[in-house]
This record gives sequence, structure tokens and C-alpha cells, in this order.
Amino acid sequence: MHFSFTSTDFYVLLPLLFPVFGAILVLCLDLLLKPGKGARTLVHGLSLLSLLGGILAGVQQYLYLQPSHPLPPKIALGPLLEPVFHFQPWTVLGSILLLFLTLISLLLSGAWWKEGDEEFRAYGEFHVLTLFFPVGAGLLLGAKNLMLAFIGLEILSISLYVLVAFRRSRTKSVEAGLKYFLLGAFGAAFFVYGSALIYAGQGNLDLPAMGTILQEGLPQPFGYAALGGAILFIALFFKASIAPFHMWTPDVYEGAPTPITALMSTGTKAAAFFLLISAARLFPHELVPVFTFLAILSILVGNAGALVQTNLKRLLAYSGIAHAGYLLVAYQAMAVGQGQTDAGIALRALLFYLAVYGITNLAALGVLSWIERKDPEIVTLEGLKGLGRRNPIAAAILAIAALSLAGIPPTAGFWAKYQIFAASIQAGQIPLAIFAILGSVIGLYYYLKILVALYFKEGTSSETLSGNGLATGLTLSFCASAILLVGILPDLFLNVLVNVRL
Amino acid sequence: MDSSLSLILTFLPLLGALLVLFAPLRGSDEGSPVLWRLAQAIGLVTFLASLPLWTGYGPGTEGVKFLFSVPWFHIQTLQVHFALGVDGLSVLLVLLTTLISVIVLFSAPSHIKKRAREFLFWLLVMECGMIGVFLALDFFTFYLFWEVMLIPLYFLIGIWGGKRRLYATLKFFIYTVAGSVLMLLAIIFLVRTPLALPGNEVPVLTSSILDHLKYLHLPVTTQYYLFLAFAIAFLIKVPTVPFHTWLPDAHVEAPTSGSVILAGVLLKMGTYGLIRFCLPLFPKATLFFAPWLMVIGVIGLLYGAFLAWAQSDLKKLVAYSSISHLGPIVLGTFALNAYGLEGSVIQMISHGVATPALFLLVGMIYERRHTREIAAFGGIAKTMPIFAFFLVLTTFASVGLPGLSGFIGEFLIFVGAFKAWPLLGAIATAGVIFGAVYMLSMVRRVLFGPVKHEENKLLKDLGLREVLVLAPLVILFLWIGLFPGQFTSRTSKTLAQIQAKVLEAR
Amino acid sequence: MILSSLPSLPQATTLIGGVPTDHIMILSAVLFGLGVLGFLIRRDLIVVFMSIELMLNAGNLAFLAAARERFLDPEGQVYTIFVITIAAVEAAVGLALLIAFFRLKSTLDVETATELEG
Amino acid sequence: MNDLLFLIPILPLCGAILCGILHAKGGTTKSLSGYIASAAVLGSFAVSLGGFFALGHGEALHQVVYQWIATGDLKVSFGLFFDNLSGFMALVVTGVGFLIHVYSIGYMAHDEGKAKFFAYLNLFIFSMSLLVLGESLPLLFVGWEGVGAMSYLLIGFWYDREGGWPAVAGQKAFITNRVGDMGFLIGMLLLFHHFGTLDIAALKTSSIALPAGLATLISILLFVGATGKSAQIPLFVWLPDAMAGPTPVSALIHAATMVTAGVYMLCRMSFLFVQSPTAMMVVATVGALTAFFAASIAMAQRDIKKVLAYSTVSQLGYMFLACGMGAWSAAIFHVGTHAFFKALLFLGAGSVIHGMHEEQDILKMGGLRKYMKITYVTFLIGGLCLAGFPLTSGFFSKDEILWETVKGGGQIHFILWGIGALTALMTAFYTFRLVGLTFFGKERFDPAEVHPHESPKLMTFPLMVLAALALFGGIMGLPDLIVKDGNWIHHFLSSSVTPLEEGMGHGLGHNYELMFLLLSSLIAIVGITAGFLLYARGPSFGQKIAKMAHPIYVLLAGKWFIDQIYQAFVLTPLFLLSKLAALFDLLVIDGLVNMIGGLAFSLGRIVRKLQDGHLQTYALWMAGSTTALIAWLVFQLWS
Repeated sequence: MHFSFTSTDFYVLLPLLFPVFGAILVLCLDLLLKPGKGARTLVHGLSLLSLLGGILAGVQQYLYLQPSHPLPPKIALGPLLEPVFHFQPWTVLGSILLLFLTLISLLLSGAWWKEGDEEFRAYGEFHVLTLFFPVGAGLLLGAKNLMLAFIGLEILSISLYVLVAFRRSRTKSVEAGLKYFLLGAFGAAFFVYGSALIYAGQGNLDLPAMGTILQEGLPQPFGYAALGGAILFIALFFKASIAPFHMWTPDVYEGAPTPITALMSTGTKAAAFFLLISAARLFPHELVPVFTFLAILSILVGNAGALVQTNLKRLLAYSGIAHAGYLLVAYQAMAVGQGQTDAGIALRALLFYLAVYGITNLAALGVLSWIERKDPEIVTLEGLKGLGRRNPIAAAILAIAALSLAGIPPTAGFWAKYQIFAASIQAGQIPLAIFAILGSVIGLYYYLKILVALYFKEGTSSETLSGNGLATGLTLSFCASAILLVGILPDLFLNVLVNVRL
Repeated sequence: MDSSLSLILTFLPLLGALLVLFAPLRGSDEGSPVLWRLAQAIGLVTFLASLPLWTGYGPGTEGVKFLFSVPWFHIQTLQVHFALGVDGLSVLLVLLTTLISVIVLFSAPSHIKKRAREFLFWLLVMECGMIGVFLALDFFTFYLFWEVMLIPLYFLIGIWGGKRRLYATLKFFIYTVAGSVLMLLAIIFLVRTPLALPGNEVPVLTSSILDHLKYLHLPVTTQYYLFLAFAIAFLIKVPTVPFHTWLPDAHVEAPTSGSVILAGVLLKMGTYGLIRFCLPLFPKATLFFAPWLMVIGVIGLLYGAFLAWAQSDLKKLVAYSSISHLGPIVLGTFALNAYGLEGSVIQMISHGVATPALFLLVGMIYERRHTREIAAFGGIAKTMPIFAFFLVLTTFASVGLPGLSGFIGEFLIFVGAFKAWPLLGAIATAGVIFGAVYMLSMVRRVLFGPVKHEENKLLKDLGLREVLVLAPLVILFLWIGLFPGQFTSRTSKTLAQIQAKVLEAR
Repeated sequence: MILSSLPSLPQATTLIGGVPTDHIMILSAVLFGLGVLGFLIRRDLIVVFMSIELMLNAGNLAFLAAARERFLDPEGQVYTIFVITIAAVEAAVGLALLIAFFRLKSTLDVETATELEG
Repeated sequence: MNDLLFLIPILPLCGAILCGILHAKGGTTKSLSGYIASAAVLGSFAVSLGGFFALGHGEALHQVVYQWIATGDLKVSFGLFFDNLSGFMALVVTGVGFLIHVYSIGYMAHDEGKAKFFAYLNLFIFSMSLLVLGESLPLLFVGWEGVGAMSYLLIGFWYDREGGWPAVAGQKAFITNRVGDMGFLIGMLLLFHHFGTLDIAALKTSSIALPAGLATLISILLFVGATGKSAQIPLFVWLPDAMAGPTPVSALIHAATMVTAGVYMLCRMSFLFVQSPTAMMVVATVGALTAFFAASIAMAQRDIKKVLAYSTVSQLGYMFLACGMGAWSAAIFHVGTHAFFKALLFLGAGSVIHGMHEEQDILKMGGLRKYMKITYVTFLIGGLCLAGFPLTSGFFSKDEILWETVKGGGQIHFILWGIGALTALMTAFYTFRLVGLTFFGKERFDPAEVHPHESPKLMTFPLMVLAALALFGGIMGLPDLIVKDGNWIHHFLSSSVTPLEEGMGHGLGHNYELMFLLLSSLIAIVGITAGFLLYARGPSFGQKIAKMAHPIYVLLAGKWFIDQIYQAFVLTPLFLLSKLAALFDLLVIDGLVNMIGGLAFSLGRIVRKLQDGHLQTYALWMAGSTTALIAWLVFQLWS
């Protein structure tokens, strides 16, 4: 048999290919055009268009995959792609989400640029790297084979290493980039070593096959595969910033430029959890207590750590760790509830939670990046004081985002939390659910600290502080209204997930 | 028109709130008088709209009236409705809410000086939340309004409160949410357990409270856990003794209108929830926990009275007095007989009328003397006779002088408690003494005795506006005190059903 | 030795060079351990970076040993090539970051990189 | 006549509202309030008189106004019940009340708060009439507490005088009453718990065969309520302090009406008390002890109103003694006569104080008979009745009580009679000590500042009426010895009270009755002459005796230090307990809550400290937790 790239493979990879072609186009354009306002808008526009194209292709695919779709039954993947890539509703949804998050963070980054910066010249490279991020994440998401997963992971990470250290002139950004790179590479080394052991144990590298081996409990006697599996999981925990492996998150989130923090906090976490989902069958029952411990630790460390923060980005970093903990609760419910009736509920909870958390975190960090250029002090809680009066719109968006992160009813965050706890109750893990929901109450404190700073305290200066750039403003208000709309009518989002199975 | 009344009642304040927020008036920070008129008009219209409830739900009616139910959204097989409706238990409380809101709207201008527009917005949103909670007949609707009710008060205390307002409001919010979060878990559990409805053979998922009230049958141990989850949330809200420490701080730091609404309506959420959810949904658990909760009620009664006696701050004293007045309600509810239940509902209304009057009076004296230390007063009756008249009358009402509202509630509760547990009923009547001790000693130190401080000599007595604000409350003292039949007859049928549901599990 | 209790892999009949796969796996484990230790202990960033490369190569070694075991199964060997290329890419990006860091801090000592904390 | 009953309480209520409006309006019309109030009380007196005559042909009047409480099978309606007992009480309340209203017009003439005063007085009469006419126990309880509240307001009427002492006295009265009311409430609850109804008539029929223990418990609880209201031993402390109020208040509340409420309640519930001999014995002994105890204190008091206050407590003791003996009609008879002469004495004292410009210490008076002719004569008549001078109304009623006590013939009866007789002696003694010191001897006041004068017409007229009533009140209950079945009141009340069935041991025959009659008149005369002789010329002789029996004098003058005991053993410990509870609440429960909050914060600080920025510590944590995980995994699989 010969390996040829059939048209169906091309169709399946379309959502990822759009950003790739977009990136290449932008790269060439950036070289050819002389730097100026026109070039920049072209570059920005092109990258946004490519992302949009990717999203539309993804949506078309998702509709095609719906059982109710009139066309012939599910198409067969080409020989090249079949052993390596999943093509199921939830993977398509995952890639749509990733593309959407990148699109929004690109829009938000519009407000972040300032003439005088030294990095201003590297406008094109910023867009290229940002475009590569969803490609890497998409590959990681759909990977059935560890090799493809590793490639996706690396594309994703390397583009982020550079983006984090993008503001070469400021030590914080470079130091954050360096730390992220070194620890990221450290994690990647674990990934490699883990996959090596798995390969040694089972002879091939594809995840589902591994699942069958490990499913009936770890092979007795203790083999390389199990050890490799454990190390692999650790690499993913690192990427998803789950408790004992979370140390890099606060520093890197604080150091990195705000739009990149937004992208990273939502994108990498989603990608890591997607791989965890596809490796779910890999999930030996013996590991359940470990996952419970990690979930509890993440919620505790995340929420407690955020209580004492003054810098808003660090605070959101810790809240990210806590939310990783909640995701782990849902993930565990999915893994435990494998056989039960409605196994899909946990997966739907995970996807819904990742989407809502993504939008909310983007909105929160977006507001910061929107105003950061005008008043760099805004990033700290002190600087935030009195924003309610100085810029009511930004304050309202930040308040809605904070309430949604806290899970207060009229916002989408509430339904996300509802799904998580419905899943964990369905899986019968009541004590963990009780602990998680009480942990979220601790979390309430620092979200309210944001509200206190916004509305209750009077800031030093009281002149109105307008955001930097209309586009960003529009995207932010879109995100905020989406949060409220889904909060009031969760139907819009939930029905999309209705027939999602693992 | 019949079913849409509850919809109008709930969303009228919300529309009003948005109207106030975006009204084009260039009001100064203090808020232009037109803005205040607008808000007061909205409050009045809502109150008038709630009057048909009183006539519509006449004496002896039974079951749910003014039912409004529209499909809201569905999560997989669970179809959630946005359901509102009135029954015997909630009709009086909704009327109390609209009345107290009108009173607050008319009494607020005197002490809300800054950011009036936002104040009115939050006040009206809160009224919508409160009415929503009382009318909700679907679990999700109930929880949505439960939280919508909390956020405004958080802002009310946080922005317009006293010195330690941030600590107080944060403590109040987190304490209440911690409780209601456990309730959320219980609600999720209930909503996820399929219910065998008569219509269809296979059990189906539903989130409507009415179906759950009729057809929910749970094994005993699950009933225990769910009962605890709901009960803790409501006992925090009541508040009963171990969970009460948030109330004095919240009251002392809240502005007068905040305290009035908090004492008038919000504390009733707890007791309302106990009767609406804990009793009928988990009958076996109720029977098991009833004695414990009756003891907690009596402890609340005596402990609250003792604490109130030791206070030197006027508002704190009134705050502890409301803890002491809510203890009997828990006692009456868990006496599980007609007297206890109806006594509790009457005591809720009477407390919801007496304590706001007390807080208004404390607010009025605070506006004149800017201090709440009882020691700073003395001989006020000389310079402010009308104030003295109202304070003494309200004290008599809250101490439970027969002929006024306090007595009816307390007497019925004592009868009910005595029937259920004679010894405890006898101990509870001791509350009658301590109630008188701390209230009367407060009245004596404030009103009577020679005028020691110079400032007290030139205090201006209550104006017409202030008297008009207090008048409806005083009228209700007498109305409930002399004609309780009109109130008990409206609630007796519903409470009898709840009691029957609990006792059939015996 | 505890390793003796490890199950041994199916013995391929003809081993190139006659070295049993277990020994190589142990060697790669040791190399990996050294890499981790180097990462944790050394103060100079370049050496830290080199220890990551060491860990990656330990992985390669393990892969090749396993591939050899599987009668030179191409999938394992292809994986090592990918790892090597990606290691190269990482080296490029990593050194660029090191240069940027050096230009700002004029030192490569790990201890100076502690401005972000708390 | 039935449907006019509601006028008795409603008229004073309307009067009160009218006076309240006058007070609120202020201005000259305030003086009108006195007449309105008196007219209202006169109206209800007329109605009760009408009712009284309508009672002639036997059955009681009954009127139900509206359904008050209707929950479960607790049906309480606002119903008035006018039988012989309530009729008599209503007459006493409204009659004496009217006279006191007229007197107050004069007494409060130049007090600017007089409209408010008359409003309170009318409200008081309203509550008292509710208490007396209530057909069910809860309605009686409404009047019961209403009267307590009104006495609180009236005692504390001059709240700004003497450093706010009246307000404290008022509060003390209200709270002590409430302590009693708790007993009453528990009794009511027990009754409802067992009989399912609180309607007195229904209770009467359904409570025939009551288990003895229960009857005793309920009776004693109701008796506790009565001690609170009628100032008996444990809860009498509030009455002497209640003298801080204006004198007409003391006359109305603390002589004629409120304090008798306890006796009325006992008689009304006589069908219950009769069923438990132990309860009867408790009532009798408490009554006797209180009588003796209060009389002893009265002997050593200097304030004219305090003497009368303790004398009231003592006379109430007699009434309860009568109730304890089952002689309900004797008790009510004494209530009637006591109302007349005690109100007379109080009003007389009031006009003395009025004349002496607020001077109340009898040691600073003397020889006032020259200045206040009418007051002196009426006060003397009142004193004679109180002392039990033969043929006065006080003599007949007290003697009947003493006879009823000893009639039983048992050993306990003699002891109680002994106490009663001794108290009668003391009563006569202190009464005429008071008369002697006030009206006889040299003037012990400085004529320059104080020139006593007779009170105006409005005040002396009621004195004369009361004097007449006091003198001839006795004809209501003449003993059989003097006039064949002259004891009208005994027959009148027999229908509404349940007599104690005879056969209490061998009763004493008729001839003993004559002997005891003579004995008690002898006691009275001895007491009167002793008191008069010792003090007619002034306090000097009395003070010499006091020095001789110094410890006893100090004890009595200090009112047996009861107040101090209560303060030390009841009030301060409770107050400290509440301070302790407040501290406990703040530190422990609040502390616990804040501690939980603090816990999360300290955890946060630890997490923050761990995050020290060193790249290698992060990697260390990563590597460390990896090895830990693998070790756990190996261990898990191994086992």
C-alpha cells in the first residue's frame, strides 16, 4: 500500500490548515511590505481572516458530523491520517474553541500595541506565532498517536515561549519567557521519556490501543507502559497547571504581555485537558485517588493563593489553578463514570466549562490589556480602585467576568459550575463535590475583592480613562454579553453539545 | 391576566431598576428629586399590583394561584420551566416585601446622600429578587432569585454602610453563599433524580418544586443528608444561634434602609425556606431532626435576649433582638402542628413589621444625633414626644403585649411548642420575661430620666414624612393584633397540607 | 538488585552487539536522572539547558533500545528523529532567550532570574 | 341588655383616644380631657349598674363581639361575660375608678401632661374591664398584660423627676408582673393542652374529674400569675416602688383595681382550685405570711404612701388567705370594702401631699387636723375601717375572713388565724401611728415655707363619697349573728364561685363565731389605742422604742432588705451572665468564623512563600511530586 494524501484527509485537517496558510502568507507579506500602518492592518486583517476561515470550516465539519445530517454516513479517513488523528464531534468542537479563543486574543492584542515600543517592529512575527498556536493545539487535540501529540505539543509550546518573552526590553517578560521555556522543555523531556517507556511496554504509540491494555487494570507484573503512562500524565498536568506542577503559572502569567497571558491561560489549559480526554481510556482505576488528591490540592492552592495577591494577573493565574482543579473534578467524574448510563455528561461538562472559562478569562484579562497601555498601574488592585466611576463599561465587563468566574447565577459561570457538580454527583463522588463547592466559596472572597476595588473604593485620580482602541472594546462587550446571555439562556450553548460522546 | 400577575410583580421592580439606572436625568450625586419620585412611584405601583394577591387569595383558599410557567431551557432530558406562583405560605410574605420596599423608598432620601441613582437601582433589583424567591415554583428559578437577592444587599451595605462595612458585607455575603452553595448541591441532586410522575410510566427528570412536593419519595438516609444541606442554608439565613454572628455586623454597618430590608424581609427567607422545602420534601428527616431544631429555636430565643441585654449600641441591640424574635419561629415550625406553623407565619409577619419600625426609629435618632450609643441618649421623651410615642408602641408590639401583633405569633407558637414538647414550651415562655427586660431597659435609658446631655435638649421631633413612613407599620401592629383571623385563615390550608405531608411519614 | 525483579523483555534471538535491552533501558534511566539532577543543581543557565538536552537524548536512547527489541520497528526510530529535530528547534529558541536574558542581566546565573515571585 | 355589654370597655377606650388627640393637639382644650375621661368611666359605670340590675333574675349576660383567634381547635372570640362575680367587680372598678377620675381633675389641674394622664387612666379602665369581663382566659390575659403595661406608663408618668426614678419603678413593675405572667401563661397552656379549650365556662363543665397532680400544678401556676399581679410574697417588690407615680394612680391601681385582679382570677377559676387542697393550702399560707410580713414593714415606714402601699400588700394577703380557705365571697367582700377605704386613704394622703407641697415624710408633718378639716375627718374614717374598728366595713370583711379561717377547726387553721389576728393588731397599730403623726401633735414643719391648705372642692367631694361607702360598705356582708342571712354578698356570689365542699374536719359551732367576733374587735381597739397613744404627741416616744429594739427596727425600716437580696441573687448574676454571653459570642463563635477565614489566608501566605521565584525550586517541586507519584504507584501495584 502506498501512502497518499487523499482529499478526505485534506478536508479533515482544513480547520488547522487555514491558520497555517495564513501564517505563511503573513510571514511572506511581512518580509515584502515596508513597515507602516497599511502593512500592519493588512497583517492583522489577514491573520484574523485565516482564523475565521478555520472556524467556519470547523463549524461545517461539526454540522456534517451530526447524525441528522442528510449526507452519507461518516466518511472514512485516508490511510495516512486514520491511525493518527481522531475525527469525532468533540475533537472538532475542541478545535473550533481553540481557534475562537485565539481569534479573540488577537483582537484583544490590538489595544496592546504602542508606537514607541522597541518590539513594535516585530508586529508580523507576533501574528505568525499566534497563528501557529491553534495549529499545535489542534494537532495535540486530535492526536491518536503519541508522536503527533508530541509534535502538536511542541508547536504550541515553542510559539508560546517566544510570545511570552516578546517584550525584550522589559526584564519581567524575558524572565517569564525563560522560566516558561526551561520548565516547558523539562516537561517535554518527561513527555518524551514517558512515551519511550510506553513504546517499550506496548510496542506501538497510539493512545486508544494503549487504553485497551491498561483498561483492565495495570498489567501484572508492573510494566514499562504503566510507568510511562504515569510520566506522560505528569507532563500534561504541568501544561494544565494542576497543583503540585503549577509553580510556573503565576510568574509566567504576570510576566507575559496581557493578551498572551489571556491566550495562554485559556488555550494551553484547554489543549492539555483535550489530550487528557483522549487519553481517558488510558486512565487506570488505581490512579483515581491520585486525581482526587490533585483536584483537592489544586482547588486549595489556587483559591488560597489568590486570596493574598495584589497583582490582578497573578490573582487570575491562581484562580486558573483553582479552575484546573474543578476541571479535574469533572475529568475524574468522566473517567470514573465510564460505564454508567450518561457517560457523556462529564465530557459535556468539561467542554462547556472550558468554553465558558475561556471566554470569561479572556474578558477579564482583555479589560486589563485594554486599559494597561493608558494606565500601567491598572494591573494591581490598588490601581483598579475607582474604575467604576472612571470607565463604567470596562468596570462592568470586569465585574461580569469576576461574577462568572465566581459562579454567581445570572452569569454563564453558574451553569458551568452546575454542569461540573451534576457530573460529579452523577458519578457518585459526593464528598469531592462538597469539598469543591466549598472551595469555590473561598474563591468568592477574591472575586469580590475585585468588585470592592471597582465600585466601593475611590481611586486617586478621577478623570475618565478611556480604553485604547475600539475593536478591543467591541470584542470585550461581545464577550461580556455572551456571558450574560448564556447565563440567562443556557440553551444556546447546551444544545450544541447534546450528542457529544467520547 | 390571572396568571401573568406574578410575572408582572416580579419584573416590575427590575424594569424600574433599569429605568432608574438609565434615566436621562442629569441628577447630582445626591440624585435629583425627580429620580427619587420615579423610584417611589415604581415602588408604589408594585405595591398596588400586589394588592390583588390579598383579595385573590382570600381566606380559606388552597393550593397555588396566579401560576405562571413558561419553558425556560432544557439540559438533555431535563426540561426547566420558569415557574412563578402564589400559595398560602408566600402570599403574606410577598405583600410584606412590597410594603417594606415602599417604606424604604420613602424613608431613604433622608439618609442616602451619595450615589443615589445606584442606590435606587440596587434597591429595586433586590425587591425583584425577593419577590422572585417567594414566588418561585421551580428549583432553578428559586436559586436564581436567591442569588439575585444577595448581590444588591452586598452593594447596599458595601457602599453606603458604616465604618467597618467591607468586613461586615463580605462576612454576610460569604456566610450566606456558603450555606446556599450546599443547598445548590442538594438541588442538583434532587433535579438529577428521576421522579415517577403519574402521567408517564418511566420516571422523568423535572425541576418543578410542585412535582417534587407531591411525588418525591427518597430513602431515609438520603433524606437526612438533603435535609441537612437545605436546613443549614436556611438556618444561616434565619439566623439561628450557631450561625448568627454575621447579623449584628451586617445590621450595625448597614444604612438604615439596608437594615430595614434585611430585618424586614431577608431574614424571612430562612424560615420560609424551612417550611417550603425542608418540611414537605424530607418528612422522615424532619421528624428525626424536629426536637433538635426546637431546642435550637429556644436557645436562639434565650441567647438572643441575653445578648441584646448586654449591648450598649442601639442598633446591635435591635439586631440581637431580631435573633431572639426569630428563635420562636424555628421552634414553632418544628413543633409540627397547626398552632406552631400558623404561629410561625404570623410571627414572621409581625417581626417583619415591628423590627423595621424599630430600625427606622433608630435611623431617625441617628440622623439627629449621629451616634448609636445608648448612653448618649436620655430624656428624649421630653423633647421628642411623637418619637417617644412610636418607640414605646413599637416596643410593646415587639415585646408581645396582647392586642398587638407580637402576642399573636408568640402565643400560638407557645401553644404549638407546648403541645409538641411541654417542658420546652414552658422554658420558651421564659423568653417573655427576658424580651421585656432588654427592650424596656433600652426604652428607659433612651426616653426617660432627666435630660443629661445638652444636645438632647434641642432635638427636632419627627416630621410629617417620618410619621407617614411609620404609620403603615403601626396600623399593621393593630390589624394583626386585633384581627389575626384574616391572616391565619389565608395560610391555614397550605400549612395544613404541609403538616399532613410530614405527619403521614410518621 | 531491584532491577532484576523487573520483568525482562522477550529476548530477541539475534542481538546486534549482544547487549540485552534491559541494560540499555537502565542506562537511559540513569541518564534521565542525571539530566534532572543537572537541571536542579547547576547554577549556569547554559548547563541547565544542556541537561534538558541530556534528558531528551535519554528518551531517544530508550526509544532506540525498544525499537531494536522490536526487530528494528521503524516507528520507534522515526520518533527519535522527530525528537532530535525538535530538540534542535528548542535549542534555537532557548539560546535566543538566553541571549536576550544575558543582554538585560549581563549574567547567566539562575539565581538572578527571581524578579517574578510571590 | 346583652348587646350593651361591649360599651363597658369601649367607652373608656374612646375616652382614651379622645384625650390622646387632645394631648397631641395641646393648647387650652387639654383641661377638657379630665371631664371627658370621667364621663366615659361614668358611662361604663352606668352600663355595669344596668347590667347588675338585669342580673336580678339569675342568668349571666353574655355577648360575643367577633372571632379573634381561630387556629386549629383554639377558638378564642372577643366575648364579654357578665355574671354576679364580674358584675360586682365591674361595679367596683368603674365606680371607684370614676371617683378617682374626678379627684384627678383637681390633682392634675396644673400638670401640662394631664391629657396624656387621663388617656392612660381610661386605657387602664378599658384593660381592667376586659380583664374582669373576659369570657376566655386569653382575653383575660389581654386585660391582664394591658393593665401591667398601663401601670408601667402611669408609674413612670413623671419620668424626669427624682433623677428618672419613676421610670425605673415603672420598668420594675412591668418586669415583675411579667415574671408572674409567665406562670399564668404556662398554666393557660397546660389547660389548653389537656382540655382543648380556654373558654372559662367550657373549662368549668369539662374539668370535673381532674387528676389531682394536674389540678395542683395548674392552680399553683395560675397562683404564681396572681402573686405577680397582686403583689404577694415573692413578687411584691414592685408595689412599694410604684408609689413613685401620681397619687390617684396609686389609689386606682394599687388599691382598688389592678391588685385585686389576682383575687378575681382565683375566684373565677375557683372550680379548679377547689379540686386541689394542697394548692388551697399554699394560697392560704402565702396570703397569711404576706399579710404579716407587709404589716411588719408598714409599722416602720416614714413615707405616708409607703405605709399605705405595704398596708395594701398586707390586706391583699388577707384576701388570698380567704381564698385559700375557700371563702371566695369573703375575699371578694374584702376586695370591695378594701377598695373603698384604701382608695379613700390614698386620696386623703394625696390631698395631704397636695396641701404640703409634695412633702411625703410623716415625721415632717403633724397637727394637720387644724388645717385640712375634711381630709382629716375622711382620713380618720378610712383609718378606722382599715384598722377594723367594730361596725365599720373593714371590720366586717376582715372579721369574716378571720372567722372563715378558724372555722375549719383544724390545727393549721388556728395557726393561720393566729397570724391573721396578730397582723390585724399590727394593722390597727400602724394605721393610727400614721393618723397620729400626720394629724395630731405639734406642727413639725416650717410654717414660713409650708402653709397647708384644704384641697379644692373637686378633690374633697370624692373623699366624702368614699368615706360614706367605706363606713356603710359593711352592710353588704353582715354576719348571720347580727342579721339573719344578712350576708348578701355570700348569696349573691354563690352562683358564680364553687364553694369548698364541707366536711373539713369538725367545724366550730355558731357560738364560737360570736366569741371570735368579740375577740377581733378587742384586737382592733387595743391596736388603735396603742398606735394613737404612742404617736399622737409626736415621733419622740416611738423613736425611743425603736432604739430599744434597734435590730428589729433596722430590719423593718430596711424592708427586710428584700430588694437588695433580689438585686444580689437574681438581677446582677443574670446581668453578668448576659455580659459573659456577649463576650462568649464575640470571642468564641465570631472568633471561630474569623479563624476559618484566617486559615485560608495563612494557607495563601504559605503558597505565596513557596513561590520564591527560583526556577529550580519549581523544578524541584515538579520532580519531587513525580517521584512521589511513581513511588505511590509502584507501592499500590506491588501490594
